[in-house]
Amino acid sequence: MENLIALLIAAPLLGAAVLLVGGRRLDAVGHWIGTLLSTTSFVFGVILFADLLGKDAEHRTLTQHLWTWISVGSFQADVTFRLDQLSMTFVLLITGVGSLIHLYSVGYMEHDERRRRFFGYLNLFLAAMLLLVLADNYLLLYVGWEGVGLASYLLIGFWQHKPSAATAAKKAFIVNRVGDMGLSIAIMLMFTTFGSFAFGPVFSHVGDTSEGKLTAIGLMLLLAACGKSAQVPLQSWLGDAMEGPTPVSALIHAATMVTAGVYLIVRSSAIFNAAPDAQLAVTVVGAVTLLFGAIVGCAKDDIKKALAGSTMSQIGYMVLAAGLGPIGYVFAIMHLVTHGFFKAGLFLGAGSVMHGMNDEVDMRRYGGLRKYMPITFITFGLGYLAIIGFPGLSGFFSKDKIIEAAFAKGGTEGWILGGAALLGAAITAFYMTRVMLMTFFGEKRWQPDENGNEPHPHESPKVMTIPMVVLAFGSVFAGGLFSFGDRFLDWLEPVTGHSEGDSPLSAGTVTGATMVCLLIGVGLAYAQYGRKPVPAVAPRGSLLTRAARRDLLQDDFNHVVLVRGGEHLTRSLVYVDHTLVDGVVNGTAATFGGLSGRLRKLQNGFARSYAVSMFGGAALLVAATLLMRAV
Amino acid sequence: MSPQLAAYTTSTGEAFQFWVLGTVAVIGALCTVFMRKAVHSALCLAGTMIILAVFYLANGAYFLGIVQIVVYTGAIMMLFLFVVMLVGVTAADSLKETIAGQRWLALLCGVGFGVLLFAGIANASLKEFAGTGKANANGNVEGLAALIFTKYVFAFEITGALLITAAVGAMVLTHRERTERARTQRELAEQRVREGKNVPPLPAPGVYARHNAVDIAGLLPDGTPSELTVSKTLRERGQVRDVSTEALNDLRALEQRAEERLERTEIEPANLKRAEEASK
Amino acid sequence: MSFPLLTATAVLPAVGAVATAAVPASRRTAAKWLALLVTLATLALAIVVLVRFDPDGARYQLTESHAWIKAFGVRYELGVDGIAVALIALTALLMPFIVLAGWHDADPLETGSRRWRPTQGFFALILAVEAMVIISFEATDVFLFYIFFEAMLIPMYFLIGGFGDRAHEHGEEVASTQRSYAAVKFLLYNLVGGLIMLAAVIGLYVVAGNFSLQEIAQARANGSLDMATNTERWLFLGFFFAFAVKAPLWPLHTWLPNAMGEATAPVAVLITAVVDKVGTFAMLRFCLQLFPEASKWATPAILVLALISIVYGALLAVGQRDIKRLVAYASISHFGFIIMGIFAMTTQGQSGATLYMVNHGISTAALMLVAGFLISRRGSRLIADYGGVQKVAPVLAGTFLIGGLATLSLPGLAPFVSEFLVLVGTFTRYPAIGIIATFGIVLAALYTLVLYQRTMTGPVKPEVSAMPDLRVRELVVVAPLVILLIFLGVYPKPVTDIVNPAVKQTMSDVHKTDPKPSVEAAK
Amino acid sequence: MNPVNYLYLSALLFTIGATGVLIRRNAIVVFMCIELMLNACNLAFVVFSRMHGNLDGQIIAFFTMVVAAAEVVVGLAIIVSLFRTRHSASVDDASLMKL
Repeated sequence: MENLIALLIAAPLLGAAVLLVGGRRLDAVGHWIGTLLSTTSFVFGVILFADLLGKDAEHRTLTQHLWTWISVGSFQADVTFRLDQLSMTFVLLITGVGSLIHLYSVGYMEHDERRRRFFGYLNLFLAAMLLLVLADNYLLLYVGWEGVGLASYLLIGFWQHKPSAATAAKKAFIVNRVGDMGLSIAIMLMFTTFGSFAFGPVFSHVGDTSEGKLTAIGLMLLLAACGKSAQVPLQSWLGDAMEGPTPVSALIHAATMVTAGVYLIVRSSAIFNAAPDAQLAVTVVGAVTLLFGAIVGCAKDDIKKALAGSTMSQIGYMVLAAGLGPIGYVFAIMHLVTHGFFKAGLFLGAGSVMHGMNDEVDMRRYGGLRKYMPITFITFGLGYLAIIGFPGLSGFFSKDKIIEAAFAKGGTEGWILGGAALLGAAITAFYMTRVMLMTFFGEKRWQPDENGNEPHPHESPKVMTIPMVVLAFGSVFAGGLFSFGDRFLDWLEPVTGHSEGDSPLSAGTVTGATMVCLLIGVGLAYAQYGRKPVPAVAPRGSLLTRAARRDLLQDDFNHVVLVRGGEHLTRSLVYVDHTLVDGVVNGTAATFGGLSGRLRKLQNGFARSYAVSMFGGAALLVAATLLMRAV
Repeated sequence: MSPQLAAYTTSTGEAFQFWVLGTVAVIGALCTVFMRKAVHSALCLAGTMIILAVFYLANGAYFLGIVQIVVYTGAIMMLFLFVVMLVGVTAADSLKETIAGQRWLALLCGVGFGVLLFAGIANASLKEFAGTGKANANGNVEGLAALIFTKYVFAFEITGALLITAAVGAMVLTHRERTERARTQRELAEQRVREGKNVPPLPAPGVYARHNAVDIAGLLPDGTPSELTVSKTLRERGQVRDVSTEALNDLRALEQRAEERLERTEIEPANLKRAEEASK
Repeated sequence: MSFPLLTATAVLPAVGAVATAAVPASRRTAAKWLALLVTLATLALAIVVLVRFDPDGARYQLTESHAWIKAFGVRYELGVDGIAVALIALTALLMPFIVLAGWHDADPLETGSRRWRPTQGFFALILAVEAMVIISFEATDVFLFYIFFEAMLIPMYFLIGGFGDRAHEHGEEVASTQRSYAAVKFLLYNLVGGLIMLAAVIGLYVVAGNFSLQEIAQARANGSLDMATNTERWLFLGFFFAFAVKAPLWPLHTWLPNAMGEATAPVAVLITAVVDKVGTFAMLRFCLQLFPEASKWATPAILVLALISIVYGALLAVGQRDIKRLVAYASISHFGFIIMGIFAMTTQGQSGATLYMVNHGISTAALMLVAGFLISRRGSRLIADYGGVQKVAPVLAGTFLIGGLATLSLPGLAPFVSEFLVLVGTFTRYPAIGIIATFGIVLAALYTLVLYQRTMTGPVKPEVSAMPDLRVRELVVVAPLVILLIFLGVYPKPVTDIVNPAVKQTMSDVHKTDPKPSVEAAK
Repeated sequence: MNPVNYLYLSALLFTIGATGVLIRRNAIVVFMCIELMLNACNLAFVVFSRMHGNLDGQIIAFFTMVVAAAEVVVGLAIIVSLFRTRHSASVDDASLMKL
């Protein structure tokens, strides 16, 4: 059964290779090849899942060693896969949602002449993401880590004839690289500390080393997670990443890749458990991001960017949970999975709306769409209810648990974190209601574009709606399915461990508070966007709104400090290289040139002049000889 | 003679000879260097060489003494004179130095070198002179021949080859290969007509009452000498004699004499000047 | 006596060079094919060397030794260890691609250039460089090595100065003044380095009494040859200076951007992927073995310089407007990594550095040759003259991207393995330097992606709209390199297996052992 | 008188000749000065021969004469052809080596 693990990765990898190398011949069938191989991988995943379920909880870890990758001295890196409950969860999420989005893309990208390439990139992403979650050591994980970064780069910049897309792609990659730097430093630290960076040896030796080292490793892992999961301060790329086609936003920038940071932290639970300072940093990052993303989400008029802000915020929840330690790991992953369903569903819905609206993304030009695209409305609506934590739907179960866990952290920290999480829930309700109302309710606000083409909103084809429906089912039922009987907890506990914290508040109180927050959020949004018509042009807004529209000025900061500063630095270095470093050399050359120019004058071309010097030389020789004899 | 040659000191006769002829030789050498005309230099050098021949004889090198006179003074110096004639016997060089500092540097080096040589010779403290008496016992020529044809036979053969090479080299250097057919008189005439230059024969050199030679330029109607009238070779050597002013000078002298005779005191230079200007 | 395999490997291209040069100018194509055949035959010989080499056998294998200049004890001594074998294989491997990529570069008919260029001379010079580089890798006699280390400059000078992109001025084709400047600069820099090294070589002879690397290294190891501390340091500096110029290390690097910018792309590859490797190789082979104590003494300074090279080269690459100069500065950054790996004095560092030399050769070749194909289509080296090429020539853009990704050390491609090894190797001994060097990977992403974005993406510029995609010949050049990049990225074992024993030897030469992990050390 | 005086004379003549070479511009006179230097050498050789009591010095002087003859032939030929092309026998005019 172990041998199937490699096939999980091999199937999409083969797809990517065939589609990208195959050339135009495959244009006609390329998308189906991609979808087929992705589904194949899902099927393998299901088979393996069934196999794991059939074993005891203690024996649910499969490993497969393929070959020794790098072996230099004591530095040993193997290509070994490890399939345990945690990776299994991810495998199913990735291949399942991935396959659905493949299917959706068949319709969404129908008119794009480079569709085959798109599917090639999607398959490449699947392979890399699977490698990330299946790796048995950090270095192999790093390969997947950068692999998804590459796929993300290629897909964000898929419409690279648009300069904005190309820039966004580059930005995403480079910001991610900063995070990757953290991961590589973490690996190096592990190597110097433990002499290995495979999961087994590292986790088993955590107790033998100092807390300081573990904290350092933990912080570096957190930096990596911040980059990949768009957490403050490395969150700036995610909004721009919406330049990619919507299925990409759904798959990579909502459901799977951006959650890799959470996976990394949960996977490294052994390290974080032993490094409380690092854990605290994780929770702080999570809490800040969940508010940050939520505030940004409130101000955006671009439907995808609003959803991107939401993603950031929801991942903030997960990171917060992961930072709480054993109290929160399971819920972080659970929220991750349910989020995968409803956020992917929301994005696909947004894509469907855009598909029907001539790729318009400004919500101020939507309105009243529920009549035109009923299926999209219903599926989007279910996703909406799930994300705001409507009781009984997926988001309710997972988010509620996280808020509880935050309070359960105990002490002042617990109160602050829990409060932030609650506030986040209220804001989530606000901005999601805003999105819902502006898109599907109210009067129609669309206008003809400059070419006079008025959009004719219409429902999307089946190939797109089916995945949306499936995801909507997931959004509704997944949470309940996981929670009843603590199925998910039991499933993951052997890997992540679990402990109940002592919450100062009872579970009921927290749920009640969450509900109140939810109602406040929805009510405020309804008051502002449901009761009165939405202006077609955004009002100037308060200072906070304006800042939030600009991603709370983070981009401006980056631009002024990093981009401008960097440009000045490189420009002055180019100057220095030219004038100073090269100048020293050229100056030396010029000095010798000048000197020889002057010495050259001695060579006046007159034979007699040369004869004098010869004669003088002969005289000197005679003198020298005589002197030597005299001495 | 041989006992004398073997001594530290020479006979008084030889000393007398040395001091007299040595002085002359040095003067000759100096004249060689400082005479303005090459032909004078050559003659001074020939004199010095003859004196050196005498010194050879005095030092027991009889063969060399004779060879010096025959080969050097007789053949080589004559060759020099030929070339001097070819280049222009009357041409006098300016002794003005054109390269900055050359003369002083040359003198400095020369004096310095000379002092060093003298110091070297003095330092060598040469006291013992074996004399050539024994070596010349069988005759100087026989002695030389014995050495040349035994010990130095290869060098001798090689010098033979060198001489032949030199002779061939001199021929090659001075021989000018005609690369095109010599143009006939008719062709030259046709060319002159075509170019419209010098269609009639070139003007004859100046023929005057007191001068009648090919190196004197004929005067143009305005009184200026015309270079065209003198042979090209002389022109290149710069040996054109200009007598155009002589006539004027003669005229002036004549006038002056006439005035003296006529006892006129006032001379009018203005008139003369005007005449000079007109001639230019 | 067995067949002199090493001599044959070096002599074959040398003979080929002479033969190619002798082809009459009217038969240019024959000269090209001859050159290609010679490089392929050399590759075959190199493969034989590779097969015959036993990684676990003696340190130097396939040795040859003949007296040469008896008066000075100079011997014609050849021998290869794992590091040399890997680099010989790299050189022999890249050469056919360089020849193929430069197929039309020196052909006046094909380039449309009106300036006369001796086609066969171009290929003869390339072959001559190959011969000299190979024998430099093989020589175990310091003097023999020195001769070819220096002689290499002559053909390189002509390759840089004589052949380059066409320069235009007021629409007229002109001789590029920049090019001769670059060639002279290359020559002078390397000559100065070489002359200083010559002094050190003579000094070494005075101290040691012979030129044999093996004898001296052995004598140093068993203590029978004692050098005064200062003598050793001066000699070390003399050797190191020459290698640092060739490598090149900051601040001796400024010749490289000029040379690579002005030379044709294949020659630029020849410079950075092949010739410069002799410098880093020689640091490993000569500096460390002959002067172990001085090497350790100089390590901190060299590491700082290497670190500056890494960051500085990358920052300058970001600021470049010229594609080829950008690659040149990127190479400076990469050479910083290599030198850092060598002087980190850890197994990972040195194995990584050797692997880096191989991988950098392949990745730079891929990137630079594709860049050369791009430049030959548009006739401009300026980044700003391109845009939207991806839409017009997707295969070209794709291979360019892969080359770029290799340059930024994307995991899965070969350079990642070596870069990570170097970083780990450095980090274990010098954590601060390792961390700062890691910034290099962010900067690498920046310059690579900026280059890709500005040239390949965005709206299609009218000048590039008719640009043809890669031709068959060009694909034949690029595809194997790309495959190799992926293969060595996934399975670098064939190279590390050959290199590791040699590195172990070098480590024992300098009496250094890897630091133990703190968990073990605590026990 | 000590025969060494001949050597002093030889040195003096040699120096005069050398100085002449340096300060005269006429190629023919320069040549003559060279001959003077050669002759001064010959004198020294002859005196050496007397000093050592063998004839080797004279032999050398003899060879010098032969070489001098050859040299004069070629040298004068050069001067002639120089004069022919440049219309001047001045050594300063042949200064094309100058940049």
